[in-house]
Amino acid sequence: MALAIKIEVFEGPLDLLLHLIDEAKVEIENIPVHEITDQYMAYLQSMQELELEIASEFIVMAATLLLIKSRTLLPKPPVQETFDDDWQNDIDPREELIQRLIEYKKYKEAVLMLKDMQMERSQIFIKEPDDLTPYAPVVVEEPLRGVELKHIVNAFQRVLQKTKKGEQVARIRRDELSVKDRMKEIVGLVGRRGKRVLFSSLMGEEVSREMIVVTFLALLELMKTKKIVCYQHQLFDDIVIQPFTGDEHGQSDIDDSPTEIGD
Amino acid sequence: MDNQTLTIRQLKSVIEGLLFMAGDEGLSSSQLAELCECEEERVQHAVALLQQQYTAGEHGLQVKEIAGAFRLGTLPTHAPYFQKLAYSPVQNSITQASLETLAIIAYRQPITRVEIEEIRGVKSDRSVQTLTSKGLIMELGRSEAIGRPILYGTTKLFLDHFGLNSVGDLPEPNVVLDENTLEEETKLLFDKLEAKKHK
Amino acid sequence: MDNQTLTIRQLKSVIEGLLFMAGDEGLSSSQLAELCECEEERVQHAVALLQQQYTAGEHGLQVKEIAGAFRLGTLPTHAPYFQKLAYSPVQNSITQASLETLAIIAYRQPITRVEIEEIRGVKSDRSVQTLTSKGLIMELGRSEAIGRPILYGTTKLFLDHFGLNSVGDLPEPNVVLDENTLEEETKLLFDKLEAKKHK
Repeated sequence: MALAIKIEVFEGPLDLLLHLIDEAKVEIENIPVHEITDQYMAYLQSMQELELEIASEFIVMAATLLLIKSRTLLPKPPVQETFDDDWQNDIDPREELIQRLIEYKKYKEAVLMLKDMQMERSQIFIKEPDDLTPYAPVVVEEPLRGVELKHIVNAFQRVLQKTKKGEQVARIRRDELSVKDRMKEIVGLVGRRGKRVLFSSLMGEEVSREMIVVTFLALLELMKTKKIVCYQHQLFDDIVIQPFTGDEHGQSDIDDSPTEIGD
Repeated sequence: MDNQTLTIRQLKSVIEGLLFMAGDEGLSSSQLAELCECEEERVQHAVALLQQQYTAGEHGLQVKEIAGAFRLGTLPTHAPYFQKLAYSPVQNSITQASLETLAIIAYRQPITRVEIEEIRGVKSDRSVQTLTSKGLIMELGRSEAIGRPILYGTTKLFLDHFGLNSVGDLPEPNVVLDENTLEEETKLLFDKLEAKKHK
Repeated sequence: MDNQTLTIRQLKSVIEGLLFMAGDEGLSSSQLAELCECEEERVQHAVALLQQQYTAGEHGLQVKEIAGAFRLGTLPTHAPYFQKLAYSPVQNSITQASLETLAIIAYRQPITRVEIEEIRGVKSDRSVQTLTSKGLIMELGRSEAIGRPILYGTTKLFLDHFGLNSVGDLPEPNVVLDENTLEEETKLLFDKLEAKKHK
């Protein structure tokens, strides 16, 4: 897949541009202005290739960038643009874009601060209000005075949103390691190293429970589809993995499921 | 296992926070020892230190040992002020905590307190108590689960307030636009593509 | 009316008890003054005394003024001990998109949706809706502009969620202080890039 830039989720065209400019700042000498435009276009193109819907805002920005780019292709006016020029009257799209980026960046910074504050606040626990009814012997006639049904619904929704997010994270994490991807990796490893690979060597630096489970599932699947064979010298010993050669049990190498592995 | 990194004053401080959070059931010295990863003897020592500090500093809180559990509570002499608080207009309206608890009970009844706490993510014994004493929720019986915990449900008073015939008439909470899910899924997609690209 | 019978230390003690009872609802200094029948100034004084005592005595509790009300809470450093007890609330459930929208509203309130979208460069109706349903923002009224669009602002819950006492306590984003410099730098960058291209 020929992705020109690291694919990330951007909040909008300004976010994407800030990212590109940030990158440019690192190696400022090497990236000319038209390249930012090109990278922007490349990003849109890869989104297109992935058949993702491109929000109209991205298209509008592309047009703006192309306009700026085309202006830079024109010969420069003899006098350098300076601050005392009444550039405000002549709406320069580049100037306008800079202003927007500055403004937007301000709030991106604010988001970082809000995140810190949110984190800090979440570390402080405050208990529930105590039940004060023992101190109020006279029963309040209308304990729900002022409360409407919508308040109950809203409260429930709010709580649900909190928990839903929690479940969501768990599900996503499971999905992150796909058995299919892992199968490809294993086939790659076994093929490359030639004969034998130990199960333990399939684990990287960070061994997670999911990783072990997914790897194991991938091995089972590969055994079933006769891509590999596995054996153990004894119980609880490391599993040895080697490519299926077809002669283990006198069988021929019949691939009964044309999977995408190895293509 | 002994958490030696905590000084006795630090341990006292942690215990104070734990008791603050624990609610009306309090925490036994063995529970505290487990939570603080230290010996029970040190816990006892730290609690004594805290009690002494509360008395000497004329604090408005005290640690009492009731039925084998330490509990953080207020002073009986301050009762007149709490009475004022109970009757003040601030307190006459339902608190956010109680409203959340009530909403969960309304939609998920019959439900145990532990289940409520799992959904809310916080201790809810006080809300349950308040709602019970205000006559908005009641015990419906006991669950078959271990410990046979109490099951809660809403009362007729609750239905009457909203003019509902039954709990079934509660409006469906329209699952608010799934912004999170969508975003997460987009991220996931990109992560996957990214992973493939790097191979 | 001033309750002169309470010494400042007694007042401090009563306030401590009241804040404990009020929990996450908290109590403002005017509410405390009313409950204790004394002047707000004395309340402030007593709270300061309590705070000082908590710090000096290495207590596990603190008094924080959040969203206009004093609240008794635990110390951030002790959080790991409470997580086992309090089911650790999911706090980071706000997406990046919503946080951006929220930041703009917080700093620019009252603000219309269209103004937010101009700054973000993307549609923001979903974020606005999500933030409203989470209770972090609310409608403040309507703008005088054509179509009389809704003006949005932040809520008390917003202040509580981020541990702020008031919107005025929002820190200045670093960039603002440096706006001119940044502007120059951005200009310089574009100019440089252009010059490079022309070579």
